[in-house]
Amino acid sequence: MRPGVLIFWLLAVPMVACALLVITSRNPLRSALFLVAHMLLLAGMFLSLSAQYVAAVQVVVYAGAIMVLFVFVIMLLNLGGAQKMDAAGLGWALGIAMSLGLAALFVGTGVWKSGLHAGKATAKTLAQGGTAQAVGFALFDPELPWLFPFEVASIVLLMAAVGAIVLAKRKL
Amino acid sequence: MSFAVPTEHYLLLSAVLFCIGVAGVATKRNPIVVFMCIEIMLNAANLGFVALGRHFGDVGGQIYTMLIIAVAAGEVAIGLAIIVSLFRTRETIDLDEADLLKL
Amino acid sequence: MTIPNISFGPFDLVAVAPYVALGLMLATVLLAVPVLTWFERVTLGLIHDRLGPNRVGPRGLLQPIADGIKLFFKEDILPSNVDRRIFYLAPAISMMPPLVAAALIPLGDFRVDMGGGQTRPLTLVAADINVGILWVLGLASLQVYGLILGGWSSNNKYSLLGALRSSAQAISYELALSLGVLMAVLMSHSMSLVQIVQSQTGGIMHWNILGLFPFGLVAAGVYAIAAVAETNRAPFDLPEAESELVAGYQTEYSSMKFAIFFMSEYAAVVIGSCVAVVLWLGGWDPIHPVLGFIPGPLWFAGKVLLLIFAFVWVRSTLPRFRYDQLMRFGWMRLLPVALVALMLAAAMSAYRTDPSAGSRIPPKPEKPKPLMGGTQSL
Amino acid sequence: MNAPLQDLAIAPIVWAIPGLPLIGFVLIMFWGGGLVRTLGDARGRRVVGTLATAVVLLSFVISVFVLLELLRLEPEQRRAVASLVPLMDRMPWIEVGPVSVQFLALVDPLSVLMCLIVTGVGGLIHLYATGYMSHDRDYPRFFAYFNLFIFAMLVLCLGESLLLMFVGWEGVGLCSYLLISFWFDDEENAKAGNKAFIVNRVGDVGFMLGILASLAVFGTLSFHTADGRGILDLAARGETLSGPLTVATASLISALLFLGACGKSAQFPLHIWLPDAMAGPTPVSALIHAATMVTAGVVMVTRMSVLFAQAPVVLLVVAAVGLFTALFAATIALTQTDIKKVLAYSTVSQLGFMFLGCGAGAFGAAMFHVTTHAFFKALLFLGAGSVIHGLSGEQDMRRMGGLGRYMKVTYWTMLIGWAAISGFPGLAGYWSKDAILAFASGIPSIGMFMYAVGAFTAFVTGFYMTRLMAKTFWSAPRLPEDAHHPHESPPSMLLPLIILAALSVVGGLIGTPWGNAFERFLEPVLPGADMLHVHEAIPHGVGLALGALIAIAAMAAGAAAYRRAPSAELLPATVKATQPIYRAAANLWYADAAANAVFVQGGGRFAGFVARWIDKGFVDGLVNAVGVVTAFLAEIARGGQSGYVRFYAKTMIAGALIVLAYALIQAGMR
Repeated sequence: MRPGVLIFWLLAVPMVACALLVITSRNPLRSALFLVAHMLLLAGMFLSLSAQYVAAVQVVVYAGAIMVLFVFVIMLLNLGGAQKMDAAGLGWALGIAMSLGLAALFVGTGVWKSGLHAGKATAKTLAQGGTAQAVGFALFDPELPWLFPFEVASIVLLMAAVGAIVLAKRKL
Repeated sequence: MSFAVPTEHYLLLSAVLFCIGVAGVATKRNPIVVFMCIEIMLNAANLGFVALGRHFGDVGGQIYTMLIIAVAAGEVAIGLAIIVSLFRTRETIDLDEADLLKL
Repeated sequence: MTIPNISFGPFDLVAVAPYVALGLMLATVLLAVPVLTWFERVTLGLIHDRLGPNRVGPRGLLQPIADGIKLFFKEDILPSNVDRRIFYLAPAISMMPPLVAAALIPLGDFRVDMGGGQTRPLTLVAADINVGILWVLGLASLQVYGLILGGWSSNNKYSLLGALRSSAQAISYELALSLGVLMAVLMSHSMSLVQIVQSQTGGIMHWNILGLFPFGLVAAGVYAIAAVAETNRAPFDLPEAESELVAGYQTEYSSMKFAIFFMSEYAAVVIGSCVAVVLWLGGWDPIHPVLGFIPGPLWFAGKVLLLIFAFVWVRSTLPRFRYDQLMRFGWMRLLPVALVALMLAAAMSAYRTDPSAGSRIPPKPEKPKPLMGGTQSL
Repeated sequence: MNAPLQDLAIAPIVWAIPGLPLIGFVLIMFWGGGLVRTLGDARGRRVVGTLATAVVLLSFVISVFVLLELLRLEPEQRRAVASLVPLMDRMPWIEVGPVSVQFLALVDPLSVLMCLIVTGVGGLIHLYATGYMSHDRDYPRFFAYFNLFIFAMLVLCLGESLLLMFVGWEGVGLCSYLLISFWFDDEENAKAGNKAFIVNRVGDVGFMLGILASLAVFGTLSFHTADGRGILDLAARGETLSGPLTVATASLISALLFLGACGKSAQFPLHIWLPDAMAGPTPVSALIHAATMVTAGVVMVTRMSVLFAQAPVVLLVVAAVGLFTALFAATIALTQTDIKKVLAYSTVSQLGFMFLGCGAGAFGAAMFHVTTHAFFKALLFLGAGSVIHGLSGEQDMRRMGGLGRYMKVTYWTMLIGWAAISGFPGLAGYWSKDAILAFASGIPSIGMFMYAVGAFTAFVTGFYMTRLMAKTFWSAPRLPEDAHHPHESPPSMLLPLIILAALSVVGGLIGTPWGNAFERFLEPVLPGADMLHVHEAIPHGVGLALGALIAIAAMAAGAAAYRRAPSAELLPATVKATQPIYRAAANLWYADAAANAVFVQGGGRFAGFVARWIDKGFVDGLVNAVGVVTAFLAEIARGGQSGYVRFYAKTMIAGALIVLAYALIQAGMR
């Protein structure tokens, strides 16, 4: 087994395990912690895909900010104790069935293989890959379509910030 | 050009994670956990984007991922604010208790 | 500074340098607790005009050893109704980020004489990642998990309050911290810690703290304040404020688990100082090229010590913030200042960038350059 | 007739002719009230009134310059277009397929003449209104409407296409409505405004259909285009968009347009709104219902005269309707006791004369009468307004009398107006009325009959005007005891009276049969002699002599009759109550009653039928059925709205699953 494949499995198996633990834990805080672990592993996966910048952003934003927010709210609302908050009976079975159905679709149609025959990546693009410089140049290249979504994302963030304040503030 | 790890591996992993997220969204009653499951789904999509970006030698996949992360940050801010205010008014965040939309 | 190459069979100096750097940094971080407790107490004594430790050993030098022994042999209490796994995990989590970040800190660079008139550059760093500073930020933001989880799992209201405070404080000051770091990136045009230091070569006038004057100074100040807050040191030590919350998140901890929390705090101080030196004070660069005969790592250590002294100095001088003051200061003062400074500095930088004079911004690459860092081999 | 469009040096400021009143409207409408409040009542009103008058008079000055510019050209070259939007060459308004309407003004003798009348007489009436309305509480609103009216009327006159003309046409209709019901606190006024608006709509339908028919036939709405494919260009050459212009086509379009003209110019049977329109303030009556708006029909017919000239039957109908209306309204005017009503029916009658002229093919004479009528009817209305003002609002002639000694200026100017409208030799009305009658006599086969009826109508005109003068000024005072002491009006009201009196005296001299400068000026816009054979069956001299004779006879007979009746009542009350012809005339020949019975009540019954059976039974049934079915379906679907977020999420996922399954299986099959 080549080292790359070995690393892939070393990351993938814990990732799936963490994801499963997220949805099976009774305790939301446990779920959150497993999700953090999941995200750190995903950052590692990004690194193995030579997307260093995105990996770093994943750690900073997801693991460092978003998940801290989650944990903060869980503690703020004091939801730590295991509460019986899972669907029971038919609803639970239905959810699982949907998930399995989706998985069956993915696997059965083999769609993940379609259209992958011609990889265009070369050693050059791979090496250029995910440096902040490469991503930045692509992001702000007027010939590429990313500039507008980038600006829109900033507006979305602004609206989210304002909205969160309006929603959470008791008295404005 | 062959890679050490075939892109299909990543896509399959992404699909599996996505299905796990779907299962969580469909079965959980705690909105915070539902949120986390949505994050799992988003992350699965991110993984697919980055893997395909590498496969096609296009940095766009990574930019997509960053945009998703930005939007997810906003979504979490709003969603958690909603949950906090929900808790304030109803003293619980059980999704099945929040049924005012019912006729 | 050129040094001769030394070979140990298949390993030459270039090959072992990363391990040397990692060893040095790990040793520094781990030894920080004993040394710094003594240093801090002596300094506090001096500043407060009192004696400080003076019983165990000469000038109290053996005091940390005594403390360590005491902590080792104390009873390890596990309170009832705690979430045991998380309770045990929390100190470890809090210790992890500084240790990982230690691998990113560059300590100096040399030229190695390969013989035959050839020299090779050698940087004393464990891992030079092209987005290294982002990793430092990411690790800094992870550190708060240790505090939060410790506080939450203790099943104690003071601990929980401390944990809540620490998470809110971490989120709030992380923004200012990142903006301060971004300013350094703006000035050095790189996210690699090594390149940031190399861009400041040439004496104090080239250091980022005086770059884009006065915005470098402002950003360094913002970074310093945010770093103090991130490490939960006085005057931002609200998560453990003993006069309000007993001891905050660590109330229920005892023995070695307490010691590890203690260690992680000092480790964070050391790492924060190291990063500050890298970002603002030119890393291993001598204050003037004339003094270049002193090895770079010594310069680096000197600057870090200076900053640690500043940490202690601030702690001994300033009273603790009230919680609302902390939040208001973070969001209403620090963040706007950092934002405005960043915008003005960016404008100034763009204005000063004269294309004909040879910009430091690298041109858009036509041909891909080989990637730095070690991941493309996968 | 087919001269190319000229470039006019003055074209860049033509926009200001309608633009200035529009600016005045906007300023006064939005800031007039505030101005009055901030500057104080007296000063604020002075500023508003001055502004409103100044913009109109400035428009008049510009119109004069345009006229001078036009006169420098050869007669057949006097046709140009100019942008109605400042600083723009031509601003498109509607561009649909081949149809293109632009904000352009057509500058030719007809439009310039109308601009001069509208701004000149209009400016004088503005000046008059500053005095007349000085005590009204809605002073700024009045002048805003007044300026808006002038703007709309100028657009009507200047508009380069039928559609732009229609904009002005509807604009004056709107302003008329606003001004008739200006004192809308009184329900009668509001009703009168409604009546005017609604009756006008009937005519507007005809006009609109005429516009559409023109568009269909000629493929354009412009009168003249640079490439000679405008409506009038084509019609003058007897062409249409495809093939030659037939008499039937010309008749259809001109008949529809004439229906529109009937509505706006109060011709039988659409005349019923005009007398009711006297509910508005007197300056409104003078400006809108005597001098300008009601002549719009005549202007339109004259503008389209090339088309009318090719529809002889329609021309005959126009003449007949005009003549009938003239006589019909004149007899009603004999019996009215409200001073403004008399003048209103007199206006209807005079408009009938104008259409008689149009029908006879003498469009120039008709326009000449429009001009002179604008002078003396405005004068008469303003004089009547002065009387009403002096009597603090009294309009009933039975409570007037002997006013000549209280208001001397008003009296003398009214006297001139009386002589002018009656056709006293040498005055304005004499020349124009007799020109029309002379041409009417030339109508084939029935010309002499028309002339005779017209002459009789002229006699009646002289008589009822004498009656008005006698009842108002000459007879013994019959003012109520508690009435205010009659007083003369302020100078701002008298100055327009004097100017208009002077115009009434000399205004006719531009169109004497010997040196008819007026018709020569208008000639380029009128159909040529090859198209329309107009002649006078009666020689000039005989016609003029007969006209003078009739006028003097009517005035003398009236004066003599009323001299012997100091109470100013010729017929005893018993006769008035029983004599059927008198009663019919006093009851407006039952035209209003008939219209009321047929249209208002009959229409009401029809609407009631529709409401009960078609609307309630059929339409509501359909609507209710839709509602019931929807409610039924909703009852089924409401089960899905459980309020459980998770249920919604699951539904969404299930839907996504189905879509995804479909897409994936499709992709897999390919």
